[in-house]
Amino acid sequence: MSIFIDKNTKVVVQGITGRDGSFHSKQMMEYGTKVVAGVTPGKGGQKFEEQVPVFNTVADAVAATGANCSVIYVPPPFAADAIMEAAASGVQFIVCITEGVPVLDMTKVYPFVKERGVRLLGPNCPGLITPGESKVGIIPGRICTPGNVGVVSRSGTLTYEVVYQLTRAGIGQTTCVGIGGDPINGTNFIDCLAAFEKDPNTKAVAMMGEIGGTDEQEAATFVKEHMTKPVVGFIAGQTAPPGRRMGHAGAIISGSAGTAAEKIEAFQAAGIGVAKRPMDFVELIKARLK
Amino acid sequence: MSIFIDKNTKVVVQGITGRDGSFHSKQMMEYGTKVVAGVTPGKGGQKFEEQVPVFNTVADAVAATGANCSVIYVPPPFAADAIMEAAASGVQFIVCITEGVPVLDMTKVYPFVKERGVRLLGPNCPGLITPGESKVGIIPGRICTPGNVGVVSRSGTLTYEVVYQLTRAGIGQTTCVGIGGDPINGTNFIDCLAAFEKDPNTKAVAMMGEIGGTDEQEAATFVKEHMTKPVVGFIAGQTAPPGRRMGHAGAIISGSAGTAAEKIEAFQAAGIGVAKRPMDFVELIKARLK
Amino acid sequence: MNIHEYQAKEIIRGFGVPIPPGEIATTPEQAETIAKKYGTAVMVKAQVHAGGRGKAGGVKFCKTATDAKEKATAILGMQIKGLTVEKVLVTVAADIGSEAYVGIIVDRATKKPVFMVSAAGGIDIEQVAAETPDKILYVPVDVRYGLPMYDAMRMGFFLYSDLKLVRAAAKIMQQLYAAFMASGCSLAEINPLVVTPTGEMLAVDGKMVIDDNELDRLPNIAALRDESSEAPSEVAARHANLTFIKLDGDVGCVVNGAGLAMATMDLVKYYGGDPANFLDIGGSSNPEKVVNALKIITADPNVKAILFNIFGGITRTDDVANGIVTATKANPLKVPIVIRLTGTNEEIAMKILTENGFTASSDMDEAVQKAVALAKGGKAA
Amino acid sequence: MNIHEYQAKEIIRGFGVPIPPGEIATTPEQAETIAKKYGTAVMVKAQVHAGGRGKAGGVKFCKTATDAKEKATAILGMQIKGLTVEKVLVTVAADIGSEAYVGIIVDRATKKPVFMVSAAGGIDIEQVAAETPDKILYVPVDVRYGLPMYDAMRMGFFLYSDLKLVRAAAKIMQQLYAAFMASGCSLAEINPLVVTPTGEMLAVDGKMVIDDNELDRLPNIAALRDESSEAPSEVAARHANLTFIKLDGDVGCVVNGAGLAMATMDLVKYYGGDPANFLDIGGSSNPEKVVNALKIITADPNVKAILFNIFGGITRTDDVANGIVTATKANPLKVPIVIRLTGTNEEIAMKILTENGFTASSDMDEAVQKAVALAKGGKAA
Repeated sequence: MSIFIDKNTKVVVQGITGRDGSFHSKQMMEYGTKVVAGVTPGKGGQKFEEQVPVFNTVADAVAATGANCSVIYVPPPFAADAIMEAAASGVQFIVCITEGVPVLDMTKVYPFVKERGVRLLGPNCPGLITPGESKVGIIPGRICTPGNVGVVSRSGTLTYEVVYQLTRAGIGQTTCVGIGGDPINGTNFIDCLAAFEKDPNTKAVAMMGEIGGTDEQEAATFVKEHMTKPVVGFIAGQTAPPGRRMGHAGAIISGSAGTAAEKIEAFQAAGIGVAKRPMDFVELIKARLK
Repeated sequence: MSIFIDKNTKVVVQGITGRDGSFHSKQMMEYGTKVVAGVTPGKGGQKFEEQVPVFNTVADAVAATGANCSVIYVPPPFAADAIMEAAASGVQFIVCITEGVPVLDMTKVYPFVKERGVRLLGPNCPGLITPGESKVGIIPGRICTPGNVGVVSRSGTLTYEVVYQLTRAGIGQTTCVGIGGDPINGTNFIDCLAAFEKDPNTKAVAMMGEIGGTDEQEAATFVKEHMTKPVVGFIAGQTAPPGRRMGHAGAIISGSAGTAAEKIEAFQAAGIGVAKRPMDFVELIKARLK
Repeated sequence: MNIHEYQAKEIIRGFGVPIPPGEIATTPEQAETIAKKYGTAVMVKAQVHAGGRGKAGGVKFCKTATDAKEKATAILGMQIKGLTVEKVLVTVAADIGSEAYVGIIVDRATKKPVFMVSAAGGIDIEQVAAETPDKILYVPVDVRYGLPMYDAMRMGFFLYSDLKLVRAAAKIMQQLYAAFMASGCSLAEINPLVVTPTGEMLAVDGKMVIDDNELDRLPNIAALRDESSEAPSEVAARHANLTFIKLDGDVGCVVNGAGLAMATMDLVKYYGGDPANFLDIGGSSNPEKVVNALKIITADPNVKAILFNIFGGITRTDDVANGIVTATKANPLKVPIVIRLTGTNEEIAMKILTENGFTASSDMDEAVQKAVALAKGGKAA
Repeated sequence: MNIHEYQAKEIIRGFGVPIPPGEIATTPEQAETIAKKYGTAVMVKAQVHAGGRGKAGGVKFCKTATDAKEKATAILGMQIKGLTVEKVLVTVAADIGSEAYVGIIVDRATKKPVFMVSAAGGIDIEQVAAETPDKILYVPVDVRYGLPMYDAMRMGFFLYSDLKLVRAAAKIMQQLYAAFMASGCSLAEINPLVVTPTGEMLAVDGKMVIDDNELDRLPNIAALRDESSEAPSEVAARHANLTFIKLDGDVGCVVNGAGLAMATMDLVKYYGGDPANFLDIGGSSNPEKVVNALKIITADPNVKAILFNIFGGITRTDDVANGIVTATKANPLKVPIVIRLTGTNEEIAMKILTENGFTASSDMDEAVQKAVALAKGGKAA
């Protein structure tokens, strides 16, 4: 078992013929993901890698292949439209990898997706992987291994780091989810925690947060009130100078809400194990799996 | 029993100090409607007729008086905003009397109201009356009398005509609803028919339609499939020349859908009694109440 | 409100839609001058608020400027569906490779503006809808989000296969949608949308119908009204805030409310009469409105009897009674009048009428029968 | 992206918000000329991307033009929070009757732009939020519907009781909202919104922060960037599509991804070191990016060791390896480098590095410890 995707998930790739889209489509296919269709306007009728049919629109792709999940690699100015197209086409799960989507676009996209009861992961996220079954996005497959730890993170490469450590220590994962660091995204920590709580295979959860916002504090409250499974957390940006932007928009310290200290305190108050270094996840998770 | 409003309905009047608003507020109060508040920006703190408190905003009015129904008499350019204000303020039922609201405004207002689960009646409608209990809008109270016939109509004065005939013949009404004739309105025939079907006091329904659109045909299908109570119907515009506008936007014949002949045929196919003249309702309803 | 082809095209051009150059002529000489200026084949197109101009001979292809003058001579002054042609559009004739139809209407069922597009352009879309419905793609637009590019592209792909044309069409869809919303339209059409043999895309004909309720807040659009192309009685009615449509019968009807007005006309017919008009004095009437209504009705020589049917709600029947008294004092009636009043302030209204020598009833059926009989030259029953 | 007060005010003026007349001066003489032209008391205001200009002495009231020249002399060239004042705004001083605060930010929790308004204007809104939260009204805006008039009026009533002022404020809310949306803002503020003793409403100070992701599609807004008011290293990084923030330590960090970059800095601190910077080379790296990153880092004389920490996903580690090779061939390094690479195309990357005489590990913890030790002058462990 897993969350959001499994070996039966049928994926349509929006932007399949672009630089990133084609590279990662191949990687997904190699990993075993069921990539059933691609979309590039004007290339309808072609085949990607002599095997995956390409369509002009997502609607055409869904109609022809029954795809139920979309992954988006289109450039930022077109990402909002691509998400809405996917949501309107009938897929139930959309993963938007694109980085640099204007936040105001997301204020419009978010209610569009919500109204249709569709789950959006991202934008500006690495996607997710259910080891051994399917990966949708760009998380390197070889760093993961099947097991019973759920991983959820606001950061891309930091997720890889932690998953890599877990795998090296022989701790496998049910699903690893990168929710992305943008101020407005489709899926938050709580959505993933709730899904992991429900997933019978997941026995513990590793959660990586960042400075900025209050998502981690709300996640901590959720863990305290609704979760029976152990959670271990980490906050990146403990040494970041206050008030400076650290890369993506997720990392603005605004007022008193959003410092690493506050978030760590919220974790501790909720009984979440706190990793001081990314590598500390290994021991903390191990102790909780016993 | 009745539909949508009864003696406990607490009404806030938007535009209570205007020409129409003040006139009809007094009429409503005389009829016994619980007019608990009025709204006119800048007149907050005053009293209407030395008795009804006036507020600057609907939110203030609802907070102070617990109004659960709003009736709107503001001029057309402000009507869309007034409806949205009411819907955002927490009232559950909005009646918009204003005529001349731009249709494109309604394409925006409609989803706004729907999203909040609020019922809108109108715009460009006479409102509704539950005889002996409450009237919200402009239907003249003295033409109605309590009883067990539900009345629903797209037209204002035609509704009065039929209700007047029924009352003179000793046939009372549970609730009389004017849904309005604009192309986009909040409540349609089916909404009212479903409510009448559920209302234990209603024993029969009188329904007045018009040429244009397909609402009557859909209502006929609903009657056939879902209603156990007898329905008598009338279509205005049987002699109207095709393709000409007859007053409000509700009366455009577009293509083959919307002629009086089609609608009457749909009524007959659904077992709806067809009144040839407004005054024929009396005998047709009488026969069905036996 | 209807506007002319040349006005609709000017609006969509303002939003970026490419149209062929053109100018308005009111005389054959002007048409010749314009055609000479373009130095190429032109179309001379009657500007009237009526469909089927082409079939009626109101649209002509002209190879030369002299030709344009001749065709303009024929078209100017021509009657199309009862309307006189006062103006022609002289516009560069486009080479036509393919013709598509693009339209937007406000749809009652979805409560949204809906695009209708078809590769079967150049002909009546209602015919396409009736005969080959598969050739039309309907795309509703949620105005909260506007027309998304993916829907615009979907329509583009429905019409064309070449990506360049698809993108050009998608852009025109968005421009037409913007024009539709900004102009308060209930309908906007490009028919045909032409692709020339060299791959250029052009809106060769355009049509817009404006929601009358938008005109107050869109003065620039309201200013496009061409009263010379409307029936004088309807112009007068609109100035008096009345909805009036002239018909062929002899019973002049003054009613409040569109539904009751239609029901009254139906009842006139039911009793063997013929309504001379549809006239709705609307809600919030004042005496002035009634005076104007009577002026318009009595101007029609066909009218043999006048029927008032007023059921007061927001309309106060005393206002109506006062209007009847004022109007008939100023211009005594030459035909009989039957008055039916009931509802708001009925007692006051009846008193006013009685004091001024009118009789009035409160029964619609009775009043209609009486008016029909009077129009036939009989006495009131 | 931050823009200056005068730029923000110019934008909102374009949407109809009334602001006092003002012009930019870069010399005291210009300031004097501008003040003379207005012939009234003026404010001379430092234009720098820093809060607390007033407290730092960067905003001065000047009764006369001579006064304006003197104050401008003092302010131009002044340092405020490490930034040099290059420009002042010389603007007519408004008579102040009352001061309010009006701001919009994009809120993560509601996922909407949210208005914050307070009658306690003229001071720091964060202070008001902390001390007297009741004095702030928060109004989220659903962008699908825009700012409805009733919400604008609600804010107006929160600030004023006179209906004329309420309506004026409501209008300004709608204008500010339009400016916010059209300019791709993540923040827009009027503070203070002044009512003069004669009842005129004026935006006396304005601020806007633009979402960097909007700049590609808003060239007019992007053109407002004032690089003279930014740190040169950050300008260079932006030109190279890198996110770079200079810090005070000695371990130069080159990382892909903001989260991993912060975690790397945290780990440097954890092992007793001090990061010299935050540098995120982002996804979709190419060798050029790495070359530029190294240029920027080696330009900092404080840097004693360079730490690469790359975990390849969308970033290909071979691109990074090629970048390191290219950059160091052109400009041999003067400080030690520790490279940690893993993920996408790791084998190719390792091969490239080994062939070019570099050693690299795949362990983050080990690499950080090594870099800290090298920065301290020690050998790699």
